[in-house]
Amino acid sequence: MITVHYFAGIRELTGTATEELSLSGKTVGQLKEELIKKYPSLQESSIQFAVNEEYALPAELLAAGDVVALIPPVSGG
Amino acid sequence: MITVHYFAGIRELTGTATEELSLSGKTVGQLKEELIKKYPSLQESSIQFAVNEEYALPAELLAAGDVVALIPPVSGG
Amino acid sequence: MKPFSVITQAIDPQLYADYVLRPEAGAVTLFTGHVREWTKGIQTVYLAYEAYVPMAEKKLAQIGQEIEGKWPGTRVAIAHRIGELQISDIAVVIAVSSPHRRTAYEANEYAIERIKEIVPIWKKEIWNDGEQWIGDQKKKPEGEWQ
Amino acid sequence: MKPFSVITQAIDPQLYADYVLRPEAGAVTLFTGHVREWTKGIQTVYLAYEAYVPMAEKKLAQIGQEIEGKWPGTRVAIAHRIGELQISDIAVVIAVSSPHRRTAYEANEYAIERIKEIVPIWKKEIWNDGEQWIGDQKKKPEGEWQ
Repeated sequence: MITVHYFAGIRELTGTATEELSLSGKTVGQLKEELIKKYPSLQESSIQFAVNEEYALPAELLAAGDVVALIPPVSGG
Repeated sequence: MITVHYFAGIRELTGTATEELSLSGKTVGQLKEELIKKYPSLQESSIQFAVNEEYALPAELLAAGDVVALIPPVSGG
Repeated sequence: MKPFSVITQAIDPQLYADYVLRPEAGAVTLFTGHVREWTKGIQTVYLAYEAYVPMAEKKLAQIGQEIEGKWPGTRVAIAHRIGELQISDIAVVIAVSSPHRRTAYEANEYAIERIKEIVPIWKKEIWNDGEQWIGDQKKKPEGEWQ
Repeated sequence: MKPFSVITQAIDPQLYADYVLRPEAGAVTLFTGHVREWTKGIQTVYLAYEAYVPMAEKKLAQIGQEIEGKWPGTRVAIAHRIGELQISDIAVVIAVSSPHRRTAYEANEYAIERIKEIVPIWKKEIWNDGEQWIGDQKKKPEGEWQ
């Protein structure tokens, strides 16, 4: 299982802040495709991914226990 | 009479912070010449003059009651 | 005091200025970003900030390391507040000390630019007639998340 | 509070930041110049500042007007301390508020540069083995007043 966190506009779009998914052995890019199937309105978004609190590329492989976060364009400051 | 203020290194050089001089009707430039006669070590200094708390050019005419200040290179901040 | 933190209470900027001060420091710059009432003609009622807190604190610390690498001799502290903020409340504070002033200004401005690029914090503007999550306007048109 | 002042007591920077804050302000920059222990390898014991106080306050106010003219929408407050200052004491504080951050940084840095050009305040460095009035190093060689 991996943990997936949603924030800000994405959280409002998915309707949940966190969920657990059975996705180990797949890449970040594959996770993105699965999530777009589950939440079609994600498709148009320019989302970055973080794995274990660090920005991750689509090729990064996910392992059980990983914590993934979908990072919409940031707007701090 | 005019009042003349000295500051910082110039004050240490003249040995006084303020003096009254009978110099009305002369210009700032003439005052400078008089002061250099009185305090020869002033000569080498790059001093600006203020009259009544505003920077003044050598041609400015002094009147009785004016307050003149010799402004050595500033070093605030 | 945590020098790189995301907090929920009001920010006391002096704490961060005090943290960076040292005998070698001739200059301290303290930037505070405040909730502004008007943005492009639209009146803000309040702002709601949300963060991915553990990652945001790591990224704030990374910005501090970047600065201390680019400008040796500086010391940095940054805090960002989350939750509901009213007009004039401090959303972010950046303190930088340096032997000389030029560096203190440059490094401080670098910090706020980097915060707006890499730190996972999001702002929602709440108006009288609606609300909107704000994306990074430098990278994409406004309103994408509407 | 006098927004452009020469004072003899310790500077409380927060007073100046508070003075410039308004609902239109999204950014406040606060610069504090501190007594630094080491300058070009020479250890400072303390500094003595002297000012032509009434003219210095006029010139600080002039700098504020220059800034509000060059960068409309800013508000400025500046104080300079005189007398004997110890290591890390604040010699000068500059607070600038602005709707946007870029201006707040630029205007603040402009203020310190102008202070060093036109405000009649002088600094004497006191070392273990001597002392020296410091002139404007930008304009002339050091040590002229020695």
